Amino acid sequence: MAAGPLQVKGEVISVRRVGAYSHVTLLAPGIAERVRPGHFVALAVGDATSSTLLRRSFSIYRAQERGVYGGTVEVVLSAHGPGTRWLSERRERDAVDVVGPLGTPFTLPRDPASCTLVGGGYGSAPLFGLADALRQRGCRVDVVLGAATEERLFGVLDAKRIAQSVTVTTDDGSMGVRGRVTDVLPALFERAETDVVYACGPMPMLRAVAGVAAAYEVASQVAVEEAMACGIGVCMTCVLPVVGDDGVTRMVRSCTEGPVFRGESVRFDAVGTVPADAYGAPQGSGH
Amino acid sequence: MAAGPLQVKGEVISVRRVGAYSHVTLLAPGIAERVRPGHFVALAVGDATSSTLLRRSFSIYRAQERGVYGGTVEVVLSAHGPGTRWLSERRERDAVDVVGPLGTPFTLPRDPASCTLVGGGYGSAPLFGLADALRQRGCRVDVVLGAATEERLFGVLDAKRIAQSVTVTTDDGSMGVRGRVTDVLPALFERAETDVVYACGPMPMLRAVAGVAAAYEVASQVAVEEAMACGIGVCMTCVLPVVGDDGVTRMVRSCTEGPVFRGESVRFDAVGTVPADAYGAPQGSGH
Amino acid sequence: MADLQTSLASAWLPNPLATASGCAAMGRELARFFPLSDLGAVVTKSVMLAPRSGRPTPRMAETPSGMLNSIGLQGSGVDALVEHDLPWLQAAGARTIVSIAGGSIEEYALVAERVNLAPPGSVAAVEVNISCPNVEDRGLVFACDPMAAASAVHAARRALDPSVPVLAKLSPDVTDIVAIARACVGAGADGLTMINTVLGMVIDTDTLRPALAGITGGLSGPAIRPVAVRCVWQVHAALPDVPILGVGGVRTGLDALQLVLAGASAVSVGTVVFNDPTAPVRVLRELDEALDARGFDSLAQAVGYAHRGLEV
Amino acid sequence: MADLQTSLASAWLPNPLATASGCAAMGRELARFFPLSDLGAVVTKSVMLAPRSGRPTPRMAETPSGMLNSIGLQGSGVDALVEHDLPWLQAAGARTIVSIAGGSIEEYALVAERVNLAPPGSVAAVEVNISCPNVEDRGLVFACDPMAAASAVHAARRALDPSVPVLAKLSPDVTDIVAIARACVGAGADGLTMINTVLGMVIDTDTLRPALAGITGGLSGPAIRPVAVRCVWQVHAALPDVPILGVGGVRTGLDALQLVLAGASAVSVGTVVFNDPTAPVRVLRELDEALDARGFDSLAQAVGYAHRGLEV
Ligand SMILES: Cc1cc2nc3c(=O)[nH]c(=O)nc-3n(C[C@H](O)[C@H](O)[C@H](O)COP(=O)(O)OP(=O)(O)OC[C@H]3O[C@@H](n4cnc5c(N)ncnc54)[C@H](O)[C@@H]3O)c2cc1C
Ligand SMILES: Cc1cc2nc3c(=O)[nH]c(=O)nc-3n(C[C@H](O)[C@H](O)[C@H](O)COP(=O)(O)OP(=O)(O)OC[C@H]3O[C@@H](n4cnc5c(N)ncnc54)[C@H](O)[C@@H]3O)c2cc1C
Ligand SMILES: Cc1cc2nc3c(=O)[nH]c(=O)nc-3n(C[C@H](O)[C@H](O)[C@H](O)COP(=O)(O)O)c2cc1C
Ligand SMILES: Cc1cc2nc3c(=O)[nH]c(=O)nc-3n(C[C@H](O)[C@H](O)[C@H](O)COP(=O)(O)O)c2cc1C
Ligand code: FES
Ligand code: FES
Repeated sequence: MAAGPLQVKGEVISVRRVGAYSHVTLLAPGIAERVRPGHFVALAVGDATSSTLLRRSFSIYRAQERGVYGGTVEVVLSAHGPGTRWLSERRERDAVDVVGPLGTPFTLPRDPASCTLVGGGYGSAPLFGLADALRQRGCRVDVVLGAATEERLFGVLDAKRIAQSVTVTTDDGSMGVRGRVTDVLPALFERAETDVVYACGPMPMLRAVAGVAAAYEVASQVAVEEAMACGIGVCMTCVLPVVGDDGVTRMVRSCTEGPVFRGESVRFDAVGTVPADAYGAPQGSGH
Repeated sequence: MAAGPLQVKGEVISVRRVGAYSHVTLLAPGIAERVRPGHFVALAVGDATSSTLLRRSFSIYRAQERGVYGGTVEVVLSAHGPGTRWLSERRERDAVDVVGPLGTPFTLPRDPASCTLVGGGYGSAPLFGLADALRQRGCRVDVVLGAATEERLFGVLDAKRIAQSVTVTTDDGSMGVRGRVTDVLPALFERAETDVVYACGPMPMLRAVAGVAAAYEVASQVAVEEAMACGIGVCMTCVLPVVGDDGVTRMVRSCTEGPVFRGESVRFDAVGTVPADAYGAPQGSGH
Repeated sequence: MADLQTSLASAWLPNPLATASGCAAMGRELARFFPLSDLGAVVTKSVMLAPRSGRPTPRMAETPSGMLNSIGLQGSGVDALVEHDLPWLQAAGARTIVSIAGGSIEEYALVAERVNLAPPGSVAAVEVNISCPNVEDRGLVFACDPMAAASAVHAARRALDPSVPVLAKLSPDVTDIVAIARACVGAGADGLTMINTVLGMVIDTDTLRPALAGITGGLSGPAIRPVAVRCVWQVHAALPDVPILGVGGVRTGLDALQLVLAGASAVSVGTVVFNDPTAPVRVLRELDEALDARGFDSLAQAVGYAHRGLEV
Repeated sequence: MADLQTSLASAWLPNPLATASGCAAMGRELARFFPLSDLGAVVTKSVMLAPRSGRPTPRMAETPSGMLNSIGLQGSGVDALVEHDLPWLQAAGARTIVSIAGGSIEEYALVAERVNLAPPGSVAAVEVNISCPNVEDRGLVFACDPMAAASAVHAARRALDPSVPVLAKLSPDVTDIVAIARACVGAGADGLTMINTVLGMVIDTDTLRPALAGITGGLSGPAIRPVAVRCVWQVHAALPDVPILGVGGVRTGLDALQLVLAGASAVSVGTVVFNDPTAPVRVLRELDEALDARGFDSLAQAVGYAHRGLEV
């Protein structure tokens, strides 16, 4: 069983460009052993005098309990802000403080099932570990990868190695089908007789996938990405409205209760708001 | 004639340990050409997101207009706080923003004279360029280097190459004479028939040197080290009480009017205070 | 090893390191990184009477050496705290400082009353978070007015078991923090916690809108440490006998030492926990070493030490 | 290229970038790094009536993403400014905002009167620094009380040539900055500068004493940027027609844009000059690019833009 998260002084093994992304491999002893598909790590930016206090969260692409170096964790990141830029500029042997594994991982089907994995952009990163775990349980795995352009796809070759079928979509048609992942899902659901769809990617994509899944009565699990200050459940910045088994909507933390949720439980339409019927929502006009 | 200071994106050529110090060589095109003995540089710490905003000032040990690399500037630093530590940990090709040359350099005697140069710890750094300039003018140069311990001496070999005589003192006797630089100055003043003494080092040493110089009617120039926020004359943090030619004490900026002052002009006893007779000092009880 | 024992009024603590309200939830999550019993105290997220959903997202923005937050006191309410969290914390060996909040004087009293129902010995002290808008007075923040601050503190003090010390948590966003401190002590506060966040704002330069759904938010982290040190200094100078829990921007043991030298008997680590989940125990170790290196035999000797010789 | 022209009341500026008082001395030193005429304005170090030695050292301490200073308004006095500095600045092609300070209402008036003696056209505006202790009122800072603030501004306004606009420079260390802003505008301020430094303190953990000889000092730099944005936002919301010179923690063009979107018509770069002497011209270039990238045709369009749709 996976134990709780650790904080370890990690070390950069390598940083490689992959299309629009940086693939970062970190030596992070103790963490790899605990990783399950869907977990993420929170990386500190800079050293103890850094002005950038908040950790950055990244899905775990791969975790190896011991390679040549000891336990490693790999992430795939898109460099845009100060934190991701700093990480993408690391050199071999630089220090990076790692906290992980964090979050609630994907739930695996008890019995062999037909699983469709949908990744948007770098959102595909956590799906390959998931695919491995599903295959080990005898599941059928089909993969759909979508992105704006070819260089923003990640893991097409990985997917081909592991999946029954791989479908690629790009907004500009630079690779695969021109369009969105949801354009190809209905056909795939029928062809693969999909029981459960797993999705990770931008919020609008997750919403669309959950919608298609519901329409086709396919179970769905989505890994969301909300802005996080702590990643470990103590700050309450990363909440979104989620309906519980009791039918009550609560503002739940995506870093601990998530990032993986059942697709139908997330109130996508209300993300960024507190629905009036949410538990503890302000009553009347006062706030 | 030396023109004003420049701000350039410098690059680390090398960082070498020398005793207790780090000897840092920076590629800083345009600056070397303008350096005169006693000038200093102000180095930024970290990049544009650094939490350490204030530049750190360092005497220029050597400036080469063009070597293999183009113009370089060398400094010798003692790593203790965050800024000096960061600088000492730089690797080849790292970027360091440099502003310089700054400050008022040493005044050289018009005619050949007998000059005694006194350096305390890394305070010897600016003296070697000075010695070169003095020798070129036909001056006699004697050097006294003092420090707490042998490893805190800097430039003994440099001094031997350049000076008529080199005297070393250490507090613990680990090299040279056990004691203070001022213990050996009177004898040297007599032997060398010193006309002017140049000193750079900790404030108590400068005070003592200026005192001995005054007693022996030797002219003195001291390079002081006050905490500086800007290094370029705009912030007014680096002031100390200095008597002007008109006999009036003013709180003057050590970064622009200094760091080099005539020894007898600095009111060492009042450093860290505003003497009641200073220009603009608070009158009466109000403040 | 310096003697690290300290106390906040009648609350004895084995050491001065605490978490900060809202930066450690109810303790469970941090307990995965270190035993809560290693700390002097755990300060809970502020609880109100009823469950609260908090504000919409975005609730945070990063700023230089700090962050802005606008959580809106999301939580399950005081009853859940008393029933679930306090027994758990007690079992974990933690000393718990319960932070309470209210939107009216009455709510402070009601929340405090419910805290009395906690298991015996499970509440080391109560911190009264008065940085809340008073719904009955045009949303004016209690902490910004001496009278309102005093009323909130008084309501909580009266309702609470007299054996439980009350700390009033002050906001730095006032012209005269000493006046507010005096008012709170006059109203029965046994000690003071300083400081809450500084009101700030970030505008998102992509959306061209306020970055937080709540528009303004509370600035915290090392950026505000000099403000915290100043507030502790001013209040300790004016009220040297009132114990202070110092909070604001503590990242290292030397930061904690600054607050102690300024007059704090204990120190909370807040935002820096987000950077370093084990920061509270690290800071404790560093503070211990710093005291030793400076020849202090005990923490108590260092409390307010920077004032000596400067008293007027 | 967006149209960068702006104005602070009747003072027209070719672009919105200025230095900040006390962070550029009288301009001469920065002129060695870039032509002062490239800036919208140079704001001088605050001058008082007589020459002042300022406070003893240490006068500064570094803090996370900021610094603390306590200079004590060292300077040669208003006469030297009028005789030497203003003519020099005028010759250099700079538009100069003269910052004046006083220890009494009378001093504000006297200093302002002397500014009238400056060469014609050499003073674009006068900034009244009211973050000074009032020697006649127990050293209470003018900026902390609406009445005192108004009196100082009024004294300066009355004494000055009516054609020269007056900006009142506000302190963030108050419970209600809008109240102070209103008082200053009521007293004749044509515009407002926000913010002065935040009162802070550092204790030197080696000497175990306050790091500054002045004990407390002013916190500045990126650390306080969220406070500056908040103050500009609040005051612009309350007084949308009053022009604001925004200052506090600006390091990049996007920082400047935040202040503009919050309501500032011009922006000063202060502490960051110590980090990067050419920052004012760099920030101007970056702001220009940022406006272009966001499709603004002019700076004027962006002023206060983040408020749209949020007005109550
Ligand atoms: C569970 C999870 C998994 C993620 N996996 C990946 C991944 O595999 N690859 C990848 O490139 N990115 C991933 N992200 C997004 C990544 O965390 C953000 O892109 C990153 O934090 C932005 O940092 P920055 O300094 O570049 O940008 P900035 O915008 O400067 O960040 C400012 C602050 O906002 C927070 N923030 C901003 N955007 C996000 C966001 N989308 N999610 C969380 N915090 C945010 C940052 O933590 C930081 O505190 C993931 C996010 C989450 C929550
Ligand atoms: C003209 C001049 C020449 C100098 N030459 C040398 C040299 O050749 N080699 C060397 O090792 N050091 C030299 N110094 C001292 C050096 O600048 C400081 O040791 C350094 O700034 C300390 O930075 P820090 O981050 O390590 O320490 P911190 O104590 O963290 O510095 C904090 C702040 O205080 C300022 N500060 C602290 N001490 C000093 C100081 N003594 N002088 C100026 N600013 C200070 C720093 O600039 C910074 O803003 C010189 C200083 C001056 C003014
Ligand atoms: C995300 C977050 C939530 C907070 N919630 C509360 C709270 O519920 N009650 C309270 O009194 N203070 C709250 N605070 C303020 C902190 O307890 C603390 O006073 C402040 O952040 C300054 O300390 P720091 O700089 O160490 O974070 C919160 C701070 C943050 C960052
Ligand atoms: C060293 C220093 C000296 C200052 N002197 C003055 C002054 O004389 N008059 C004044 O109104 N503000 C003065 N200030 C405040 C600045 O003008 C500015 O309001 C404040 O520093 C915030 O801006 P910043 O964060 O960009 O520095 C000074 C600030 C610093 C750092
Ligand atoms: S990120 Fe802090 S609670 Fe989720
Ligand atoms: S260091 Fe700023 S004036 Fe000298």
